[in-house]
Amino acid sequence: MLNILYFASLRETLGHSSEHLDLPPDVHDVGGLLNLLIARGGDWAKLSSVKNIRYAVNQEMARLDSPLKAGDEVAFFPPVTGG
Amino acid sequence: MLNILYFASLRETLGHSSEHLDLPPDVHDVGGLLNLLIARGGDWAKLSSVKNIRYAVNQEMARLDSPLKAGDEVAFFPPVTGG
Amino acid sequence: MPIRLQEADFDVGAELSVLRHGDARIGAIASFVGLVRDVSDGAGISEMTLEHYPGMTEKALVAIVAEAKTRWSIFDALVIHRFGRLLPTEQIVMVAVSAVHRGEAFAACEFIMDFLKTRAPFWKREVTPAGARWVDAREADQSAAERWLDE
Amino acid sequence: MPIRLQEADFDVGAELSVLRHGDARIGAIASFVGLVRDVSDGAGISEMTLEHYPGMTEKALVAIVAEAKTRWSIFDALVIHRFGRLLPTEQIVMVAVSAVHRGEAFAACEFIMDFLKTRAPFWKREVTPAGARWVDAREADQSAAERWLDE
Repeated sequence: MLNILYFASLRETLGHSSEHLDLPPDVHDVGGLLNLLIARGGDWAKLSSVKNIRYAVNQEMARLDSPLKAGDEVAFFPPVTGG
Repeated sequence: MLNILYFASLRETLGHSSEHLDLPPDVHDVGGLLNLLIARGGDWAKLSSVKNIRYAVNQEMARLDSPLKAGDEVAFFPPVTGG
Repeated sequence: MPIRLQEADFDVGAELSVLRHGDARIGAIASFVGLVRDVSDGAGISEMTLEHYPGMTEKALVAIVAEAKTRWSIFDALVIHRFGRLLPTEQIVMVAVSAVHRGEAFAACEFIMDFLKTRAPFWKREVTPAGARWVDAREADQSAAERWLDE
Repeated sequence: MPIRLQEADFDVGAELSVLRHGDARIGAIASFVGLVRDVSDGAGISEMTLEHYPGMTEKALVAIVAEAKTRWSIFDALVIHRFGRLLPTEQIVMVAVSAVHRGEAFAACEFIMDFLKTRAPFWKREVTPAGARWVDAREADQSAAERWLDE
Protein backbone atom coordinates (compact mmCIF):
# COMPACT_ATOMS: atom_id res chain seq x y z
CA MET A 1 0.00 0.00 0.00
CA LEU A 2 1.11 3.57 -0.81
CA ASN A 3 0.07 6.71 1.04
CA ILE A 4 -0.27 9.38 -1.63
CA LEU A 5 -0.54 13.09 -0.79
CA TYR A 6 -1.47 16.04 -3.00
CA PHE A 7 -0.74 19.64 -2.06
CA ALA A 8 -1.72 23.18 -2.99
CA SER A 9 -2.92 23.74 -6.59
CA LEU A 10 -2.57 20.00 -7.35
CA ARG A 11 -4.82 19.17 -4.43
CA GLU A 12 -7.43 21.57 -5.76
CA THR A 13 -7.12 20.36 -9.36
CA LEU A 14 -7.51 16.71 -8.36
CA GLY A 15 -10.08 17.26 -5.66
CA HIS A 16 -8.14 15.00 -3.30
CA SER A 17 -5.62 15.72 -0.54
CA SER A 18 -4.64 12.07 -0.04
CA GLU A 19 -5.46 8.51 -0.88
CA HIS A 20 -4.30 5.01 -0.11
CA LEU A 21 -3.44 2.82 -3.09
CA ASP A 22 -2.19 -0.76 -3.30
CA LEU A 23 1.11 -0.64 -5.15
CA PRO A 24 0.37 -2.21 -8.56
CA PRO A 25 2.94 -4.88 -9.54
CA ASP A 26 3.94 -3.01 -12.69
CA VAL A 27 4.65 0.30 -10.88
CA HIS A 28 8.25 0.53 -9.73
CA ASP A 29 8.97 4.22 -9.50
CA VAL A 30 7.45 7.70 -9.17
CA GLY A 31 7.10 8.03 -12.95
CA GLY A 32 5.17 4.76 -13.14
CA LEU A 33 2.81 5.94 -10.42
CA LEU A 34 2.31 9.29 -12.13
CA ASN A 35 1.40 7.53 -15.41
CA LEU A 36 -1.07 5.33 -13.54
CA LEU A 37 -2.75 8.41 -12.03
CA ILE A 38 -2.91 10.21 -15.40
CA ALA A 39 -4.49 7.14 -16.98
CA ARG A 40 -7.47 7.53 -14.67
CA GLY A 41 -8.65 10.30 -17.00
CA GLY A 42 -10.86 13.24 -16.07
CA ASP A 43 -9.14 15.72 -13.76
CA TRP A 44 -6.31 13.21 -13.27
CA ALA A 45 -5.33 13.60 -16.91
CA LYS A 46 -4.42 17.21 -16.11
CA LEU A 47 -1.39 15.87 -14.22
CA SER A 48 0.26 15.34 -17.60
CA SER A 49 0.18 19.07 -18.37
CA VAL A 50 1.11 20.46 -14.94
CA LYS A 51 4.30 22.49 -15.27
CA ASN A 52 7.23 21.66 -13.00
CA ILE A 53 5.42 19.11 -10.88
CA ARG A 54 7.49 18.04 -7.86
CA TYR A 55 7.55 14.67 -6.09
CA ALA A 56 8.67 13.50 -2.69
CA VAL A 57 9.06 9.95 -1.42
CA ASN A 58 8.99 9.50 2.34
CA GLN A 59 9.28 13.27 2.76
CA GLU A 60 12.47 13.62 0.69
CA MET A 61 12.55 15.29 -2.71
CA ALA A 62 12.46 12.57 -5.38
CA ARG A 63 12.77 12.13 -9.15
CA LEU A 64 10.66 10.30 -11.73
CA ASP A 65 13.01 7.31 -11.50
CA SER A 66 13.00 7.20 -7.67
CA PRO A 67 11.93 3.65 -6.73
CA LEU A 68 8.75 2.92 -4.80
CA LYS A 69 7.94 0.11 -2.40
CA ALA A 70 4.89 -0.82 -0.35
CA GLY A 71 4.48 1.45 2.67
CA ASP A 72 6.01 4.50 1.01
CA GLU A 73 4.54 7.96 1.43
CA VAL A 74 4.51 9.69 -1.97
CA ALA A 75 3.65 13.36 -2.43
CA PHE A 76 2.92 15.42 -5.54
CA PHE A 77 3.00 19.21 -5.44
CA PRO A 78 3.85 22.37 -7.41
CA PRO A 79 7.10 24.35 -6.93
CA VAL A 80 7.27 25.72 -3.39
CA THR A 81 6.48 29.37 -2.63
CA GLY A 82 6.99 29.84 1.12
CA GLY A 83 9.04 32.35 3.04
CA MET B 1 41.95 79.86 14.43
CA LEU B 2 41.70 76.06 14.12
CA ASN B 3 39.70 73.81 16.42
CA ILE B 4 41.79 70.62 16.72
CA LEU B 5 40.38 67.38 18.17
CA TYR B 6 42.18 64.19 19.22
CA PHE B 7 40.37 60.89 19.75
CA ALA B 8 40.89 57.49 21.33
CA SER B 9 44.50 56.27 21.62
CA LEU B 10 45.80 59.53 20.11
CA ARG B 11 43.97 61.52 22.76
CA GLU B 12 45.60 59.40 25.47
CA THR B 13 49.06 59.55 23.89
CA LEU B 14 48.95 63.32 23.55
CA GLY B 15 47.17 64.02 26.82
CA HIS B 16 44.78 66.40 25.03
CA SER B 17 41.30 65.94 23.64
CA SER B 18 41.19 69.33 21.92
CA GLU B 19 42.93 72.64 21.49
CA HIS B 20 42.50 75.92 19.70
CA LEU B 21 45.39 77.06 17.52
CA ASP B 22 45.88 80.14 15.38
CA LEU B 23 46.52 78.91 11.85
CA PRO B 24 50.23 79.66 11.22
CA PRO B 25 50.81 81.42 7.90
CA ASP B 26 53.08 78.64 6.60
CA VAL B 27 50.53 75.86 7.30
CA HIS B 28 48.26 75.26 4.31
CA ASP B 29 47.09 71.68 4.68
CA VAL B 30 46.63 68.78 7.10
CA GLY B 31 50.17 67.54 6.50
CA GLY B 32 51.59 70.93 7.38
CA LEU B 33 49.59 71.01 10.60
CA LEU B 34 50.72 67.50 11.49
CA ASN B 35 54.37 68.47 11.00
CA LEU B 36 53.86 71.51 13.20
CA LEU B 37 52.43 69.32 15.97
CA ILE B 38 55.23 66.75 15.69
CA ALA B 39 57.79 69.56 15.92
CA ARG B 40 56.54 70.36 19.43
CA GLY B 41 58.54 67.35 20.62
CA GLY B 42 57.85 65.21 23.69
CA ASP B 43 54.67 63.16 23.37
CA TRP B 44 53.81 65.13 20.22
CA ALA B 45 56.78 63.62 18.43
CA LYS B 46 55.04 60.23 18.75
CA LEU B 47 52.59 61.42 16.09
CA SER B 48 55.29 60.70 13.52
CA SER B 49 55.30 57.01 14.38
CA VAL B 50 51.57 56.39 14.79
CA LYS B 51 50.47 53.79 12.27
CA ASN B 52 47.60 54.62 9.94
CA ILE B 53 46.71 57.94 11.52
CA ARG B 54 43.45 59.32 10.13
CA TYR B 55 42.41 62.96 9.66
CA ALA B 56 39.12 64.74 9.23
CA VAL B 57 38.47 68.36 8.27
CA ASN B 58 35.10 69.78 9.22
CA GLN B 59 33.91 66.27 10.04
CA GLU B 60 34.73 64.80 6.65
CA MET B 61 37.56 62.32 6.10
CA ALA B 62 40.58 64.19 4.73
CA ARG B 63 44.06 63.58 3.32
CA LEU B 64 47.48 65.05 4.11
CA ASP B 65 47.07 67.48 1.22
CA SER B 66 43.56 68.56 2.21
CA PRO B 67 43.69 72.38 2.51
CA LEU B 68 43.08 74.18 5.80
CA LYS B 69 41.64 77.60 6.45
CA ALA B 70 40.87 79.62 9.57
CA GLY B 71 37.78 78.34 11.36
CA ASP B 72 38.23 74.71 10.31
CA GLU B 73 37.67 71.82 12.71
CA VAL B 74 40.51 69.34 12.29
CA ALA B 75 40.51 65.91 13.93
CA PHE B 76 43.24 63.29 14.32
CA PHE B 77 42.39 59.72 15.25
CA PRO B 78 43.37 56.06 14.77
CA PRO B 79 41.50 53.69 12.39
CA VAL B 80 37.90 53.28 13.53
CA THR B 81 36.74 50.19 15.41
CA GLY B 82 33.03 50.61 16.06
CA GLY B 83 30.11 48.33 15.33
CA MET C 1 18.62 24.46 16.16
CA PRO C 2 15.09 25.58 17.05
CA ILE C 3 12.68 25.17 14.13
CA ARG C 4 9.03 25.96 14.59
CA LEU C 5 5.95 25.82 12.38
CA GLN C 6 2.97 27.56 13.88
CA GLU C 7 -0.26 29.37 13.10
CA ALA C 8 0.33 31.95 15.83
CA ASP C 9 2.31 35.14 15.36
CA PHE C 10 5.76 35.46 16.97
CA ASP C 11 7.61 38.18 18.87
CA VAL C 12 10.88 38.90 17.06
CA GLY C 13 12.49 40.67 20.02
CA ALA C 14 11.65 37.86 22.42
CA GLU C 15 12.89 35.23 19.98
CA LEU C 16 16.20 37.07 19.51
CA SER C 17 16.63 37.25 23.29
CA VAL C 18 16.19 33.49 23.54
CA LEU C 19 18.72 32.98 20.75
CA ARG C 20 21.22 35.21 22.60
CA HIS C 21 20.41 33.75 26.03
CA GLY C 22 23.21 35.79 27.58
CA ASP C 23 25.92 33.88 25.71
CA ALA C 24 28.96 36.18 25.84
CA ARG C 25 30.64 34.31 22.97
CA ILE C 26 28.11 35.77 20.52
CA GLY C 27 29.26 38.92 18.74
CA ALA C 28 26.76 39.01 15.89
CA ILE C 29 23.13 38.20 15.21
CA ALA C 30 21.76 38.53 11.70
CA SER C 31 18.04 38.12 11.25
CA PHE C 32 15.31 38.31 8.67
CA VAL C 33 11.56 38.79 8.87
CA GLY C 34 9.25 38.19 5.89
CA LEU C 35 5.94 40.03 5.83
CA VAL C 36 2.69 39.77 3.85
CA ARG C 37 2.50 42.59 1.29
CA ASP C 38 -0.77 44.03 0.04
CA VAL C 39 0.37 43.85 -3.58
CA SER C 40 1.71 40.86 -5.49
CA ASP C 41 2.37 40.72 -9.23
CA GLY C 42 0.37 43.89 -9.69
CA ALA C 43 -2.77 42.72 -7.91
CA GLY C 44 -4.11 43.86 -4.54
CA ILE C 45 -3.93 41.16 -1.87
CA SER C 46 -6.60 41.08 0.84
CA GLU C 47 -5.38 37.89 2.51
CA MET C 48 -3.16 34.87 2.03
CA THR C 49 -3.22 31.25 3.12
CA LEU C 50 -0.03 29.30 3.68
CA GLU C 51 -0.22 25.54 3.19
CA HIS C 52 2.64 23.20 4.12
CA TYR C 53 3.50 19.51 4.20
CA PRO C 54 3.56 18.53 7.87
CA GLY C 55 6.54 16.32 8.57
CA MET C 56 8.45 17.04 5.39
CA THR C 57 8.56 20.77 6.01
CA GLU C 58 10.26 20.31 9.38
CA LYS C 59 12.72 17.82 7.86
CA ALA C 60 13.55 20.19 5.03
CA LEU C 61 14.20 23.08 7.43
CA VAL C 62 16.36 20.92 9.71
CA ALA C 63 18.42 19.87 6.66
CA ILE C 64 18.82 23.47 5.48
CA VAL C 65 20.02 24.67 8.89
CA ALA C 66 22.35 21.68 9.19
CA GLU C 67 23.83 22.55 5.79
CA ALA C 68 24.34 26.17 6.90
CA LYS C 69 26.20 24.91 9.97
CA THR C 70 28.59 22.88 7.83
CA ARG C 71 29.26 25.89 5.59
CA TRP C 72 29.80 28.58 8.22
CA SER C 73 31.04 28.81 11.77
CA ILE C 74 27.85 29.80 13.55
CA PHE C 75 26.52 29.09 17.02
CA ASP C 76 22.85 28.57 16.37
CA ALA C 77 20.02 29.33 13.98
CA LEU C 78 16.34 29.89 14.55
CA VAL C 79 13.62 29.39 11.95
CA ILE C 80 9.95 30.17 12.61
CA HIS C 81 7.44 29.86 9.78
CA ARG C 82 3.71 30.42 10.06
CA PHE C 83 0.95 28.62 8.20
CA GLY C 84 -2.78 29.22 7.80
CA ARG C 85 -4.51 32.51 7.06
CA LEU C 86 -2.46 35.71 7.08
CA LEU C 87 -3.31 39.34 6.37
CA PRO C 88 -1.16 42.09 4.83
CA THR C 89 1.53 43.43 7.25
CA GLU C 90 1.51 40.15 9.19
CA GLN C 91 4.74 38.27 9.83
CA ILE C 92 5.24 35.09 7.78
CA VAL C 93 8.74 33.90 8.58
CA MET C 94 11.70 34.71 10.79
CA VAL C 95 15.27 33.45 10.51
CA ALA C 96 18.03 34.45 12.92
CA VAL C 97 21.64 33.30 13.18
CA SER C 98 24.18 33.86 15.96
CA ALA C 99 27.94 33.84 15.36
CA VAL C 100 31.20 35.37 16.53
CA HIS C 101 31.48 37.71 13.54
CA ARG C 102 28.90 39.29 11.27
CA GLY C 103 30.10 37.84 7.96
CA GLU C 104 29.16 34.29 8.95
CA ALA C 105 25.88 35.39 10.53
CA PHE C 106 24.76 37.32 7.43
CA ALA C 107 25.77 34.59 4.98
CA ALA C 108 24.12 31.77 6.92
CA CYS C 109 20.93 33.79 7.46
CA GLU C 110 20.58 34.63 3.78
CA PHE C 111 21.47 31.07 2.75
CA ILE C 112 18.75 29.66 5.01
CA MET C 113 16.17 32.06 3.56
CA ASP C 114 17.20 31.32 -0.03
CA PHE C 115 16.96 27.57 0.50
CA LEU C 116 13.76 27.81 2.53
CA LYS C 117 12.20 29.68 -0.40
CA THR C 118 13.11 26.97 -2.92
CA ARG C 119 13.25 23.72 -0.90
CA ALA C 120 10.85 23.85 2.02
CA PRO C 121 7.35 22.65 1.08
CA PHE C 122 5.18 25.71 1.64
CA TRP C 123 2.64 27.11 -0.80
CA LYS C 124 0.97 30.51 -0.80
CA ARG C 125 -2.58 31.11 -1.94
CA GLU C 126 -3.51 34.78 -2.32
CA VAL C 127 -6.93 36.39 -2.43
CA THR C 128 -7.12 39.21 -5.01
CA PRO C 129 -10.12 41.25 -6.23
CA ALA C 130 -10.28 38.79 -9.16
CA GLY C 131 -10.44 35.79 -6.83
CA ALA C 132 -8.01 33.40 -5.15
CA ARG C 133 -4.87 32.17 -6.89
CA TRP C 134 -1.85 30.06 -6.05
CA VAL C 135 1.40 32.02 -6.12
CA ASP C 136 3.84 31.08 -8.87
CA ALA C 137 7.44 30.30 -7.94
CA ARG C 138 9.76 33.25 -8.68
CA GLU C 139 12.71 32.79 -10.99
CA ALA C 140 14.63 35.23 -8.77
CA ASP C 141 14.26 32.84 -5.82
CA GLN C 142 15.66 29.98 -7.87
CA SER C 143 18.63 32.11 -8.93
CA ALA C 144 19.23 33.23 -5.35
CA ALA C 145 19.44 29.63 -4.17
CA GLU C 146 21.62 28.51 -7.06
CA ARG C 147 24.32 31.09 -6.47
CA TRP C 148 25.25 29.26 -3.23
CA LEU C 149 25.92 26.09 -5.23
CA ASP C 150 28.81 27.73 -7.07
CA GLU C 151 30.71 28.50 -3.90
CA MET D 1 16.37 57.39 7.84
CA PRO D 2 16.48 57.20 11.66
CA ILE D 3 20.02 57.32 13.00
CA ARG D 4 20.61 57.38 16.73
CA LEU D 5 23.66 57.53 18.97
CA GLN D 6 22.88 56.83 22.57
CA GLU D 7 24.28 55.51 25.84
CA ALA D 8 21.07 53.66 26.69
CA ASP D 9 20.28 50.15 25.53
CA PHE D 10 17.65 49.63 22.83
CA ASP D 11 14.77 47.17 22.31
CA VAL D 12 15.27 45.40 18.98
CA GLY D 13 11.69 44.16 18.72
CA ALA D 14 10.25 47.61 19.42
CA GLU D 15 12.63 49.25 16.93
CA LEU D 16 11.67 46.77 14.20
CA SER D 17 7.99 47.48 14.86
CA VAL D 18 8.61 51.19 14.36
CA LEU D 19 10.49 50.48 11.13
CA ARG D 20 7.56 48.36 9.86
CA HIS D 21 4.90 50.79 11.16
CA GLY D 22 2.21 48.72 9.49
CA ASP D 23 3.43 49.53 5.99
CA ALA D 24 1.93 46.80 3.78
CA ARG D 25 4.41 47.53 0.98
CA ILE D 26 7.22 45.99 3.07
CA GLY D 27 7.92 42.33 2.32
CA ALA D 28 11.33 41.98 3.92
CA ILE D 29 13.26 43.28 6.92
CA ALA D 30 16.90 42.31 7.35
CA SER D 31 18.56 43.29 10.59
CA PHE D 32 21.79 42.97 12.51
CA VAL D 33 22.70 43.27 16.17
CA GLY D 34 26.30 43.52 17.36
CA LEU D 35 27.07 42.37 20.91
CA VAL D 36 29.99 42.74 23.34
CA ARG D 37 31.89 39.44 23.55
CA ASP D 38 33.81 38.36 26.65
CA VAL D 39 36.84 37.37 24.58
CA SER D 40 38.77 39.47 22.07
CA ASP D 41 42.06 38.51 20.43
CA GLY D 42 42.51 35.74 22.98
CA ALA D 43 42.09 37.93 26.08
CA GLY D 44 39.17 37.97 28.49
CA ILE D 45 37.14 41.18 28.34
CA SER D 46 35.48 42.47 31.50
CA GLU D 47 34.15 45.70 29.99
CA MET D 48 34.47 48.01 27.02
CA THR D 49 34.16 51.74 26.43
CA LEU D 50 33.00 53.12 23.11
CA GLU D 51 34.22 56.58 22.18
CA HIS D 52 32.89 58.51 19.20
CA TYR D 53 33.26 61.86 17.45
CA PRO D 54 30.00 63.72 18.10
CA GLY D 55 28.81 65.42 14.95
CA MET D 56 31.05 63.56 12.51
CA THR D 57 29.71 60.16 13.56
CA GLU D 58 26.13 61.15 12.75
CA LYS D 59 27.23 62.65 9.43
CA ALA D 60 29.14 59.52 8.50
CA LEU D 61 26.16 57.28 9.28
CA VAL D 62 23.78 59.51 7.31
CA ALA D 63 26.15 59.33 4.33
CA ILE D 64 26.44 55.53 4.57
CA VAL D 65 22.67 55.05 4.67
CA ALA D 66 22.22 57.52 1.79
CA GLU D 67 24.75 55.53 -0.24
CA ALA D 68 22.87 52.30 0.52
CA LYS D 69 19.67 53.93 -0.73
CA THR D 70 21.29 54.85 -4.03
CA ARG D 71 22.58 51.30 -4.49
CA TRP D 72 19.47 49.31 -3.58
CA SER D 73 15.74 49.78 -3.76
CA ILE D 74 14.89 49.91 -0.07
CA PHE D 75 12.22 51.73 1.90
CA ASP D 76 14.09 52.73 5.01
CA ALA D 77 17.06 51.94 7.20
CA LEU D 78 17.58 52.26 10.92
CA VAL D 79 20.96 52.59 12.64
CA ILE D 80 21.35 52.71 16.42
CA HIS D 81 24.84 52.75 17.94
CA ARG D 82 25.66 53.00 21.61
CA PHE D 83 28.60 54.75 23.23
CA GLY D 84 30.05 54.77 26.73
CA ARG D 85 30.68 51.80 29.01
CA LEU D 86 29.39 48.37 27.93
CA LEU D 87 29.62 44.92 29.48
CA PRO D 88 29.84 41.51 27.76
CA THR D 89 26.51 40.35 26.26
CA GLU D 90 25.32 43.98 25.95
CA GLN D 91 24.06 45.30 22.62
CA ILE D 92 26.41 47.70 20.78
CA VAL D 93 24.78 48.37 17.45
CA MET D 94 21.64 47.61 15.50
CA VAL D 95 21.01 48.05 11.77
CA ALA D 96 17.71 47.19 10.09
CA VAL D 97 16.54 47.68 6.50
CA SER D 98 13.05 47.36 5.03
CA ALA D 99 12.42 46.52 1.36
CA VAL D 100 10.02 44.76 -0.98
CA HIS D 101 12.27 41.72 -1.41
CA ARG D 102 14.89 40.12 0.78
CA GLY D 103 17.87 40.43 -1.57
CA GLU D 104 17.92 44.21 -1.35
CA ALA D 105 17.27 44.19 2.41
CA PHE D 106 20.14 41.78 3.13
CA ALA D 107 22.62 43.54 0.84
CA ALA D 108 21.87 47.03 2.15
CA CYS D 109 21.99 45.87 5.79
CA GLU D 110 25.37 44.18 5.36
CA PHE D 111 26.71 47.13 3.35
CA ILE D 112 25.73 49.56 6.10
CA MET D 113 27.45 47.41 8.74
CA ASP D 114 30.59 46.98 6.64
CA PHE D 115 30.89 50.73 6.04
CA LEU D 116 29.96 51.62 9.62
CA LYS D 117 32.83 49.39 10.77
CA THR D 118 35.38 51.13 8.57
CA ARG D 119 34.10 54.70 8.11
CA ALA D 120 32.11 55.79 11.15
CA PRO D 121 34.32 57.34 13.85
CA PHE D 122 33.90 54.99 16.81
CA TRP D 123 36.72 53.53 18.89
CA LYS D 124 36.61 50.62 21.32
CA ARG D 125 38.67 50.43 24.47
CA GLU D 126 38.64 47.03 26.18
CA VAL D 127 39.53 46.12 29.74
CA THR D 128 41.44 42.83 29.95
CA PRO D 129 43.14 41.16 32.95
CA ALA D 130 46.40 42.77 31.68
CA GLY D 131 44.84 46.23 31.66
CA ALA D 132 42.97 48.46 29.25
CA ARG D 133 43.80 48.60 25.55
CA TRP D 134 42.45 50.23 22.42
CA VAL D 135 41.13 47.74 19.91
CA ASP D 136 43.08 47.45 16.65
CA ALA D 137 41.21 47.74 13.36
CA ARG D 138 40.62 44.32 11.77
CA GLU D 139 41.91 43.59 8.29
CA ALA D 140 38.77 41.50 7.73
CA ASP D 141 36.62 44.59 8.24
CA GLN D 142 38.62 46.51 5.66
CA SER D 143 38.26 43.67 3.15
CA ALA D 144 34.53 43.40 3.85
CA ALA D 145 34.05 47.08 3.03
CA GLU D 146 36.27 46.99 -0.04
CA ARG D 147 34.37 44.19 -1.74
CA TRP D 148 31.42 46.58 -2.22
CA LEU D 149 33.66 48.95 -4.19
CA ASP D 150 34.16 46.35 -6.93
CA GLU D 151 30.48 46.11 -7.68
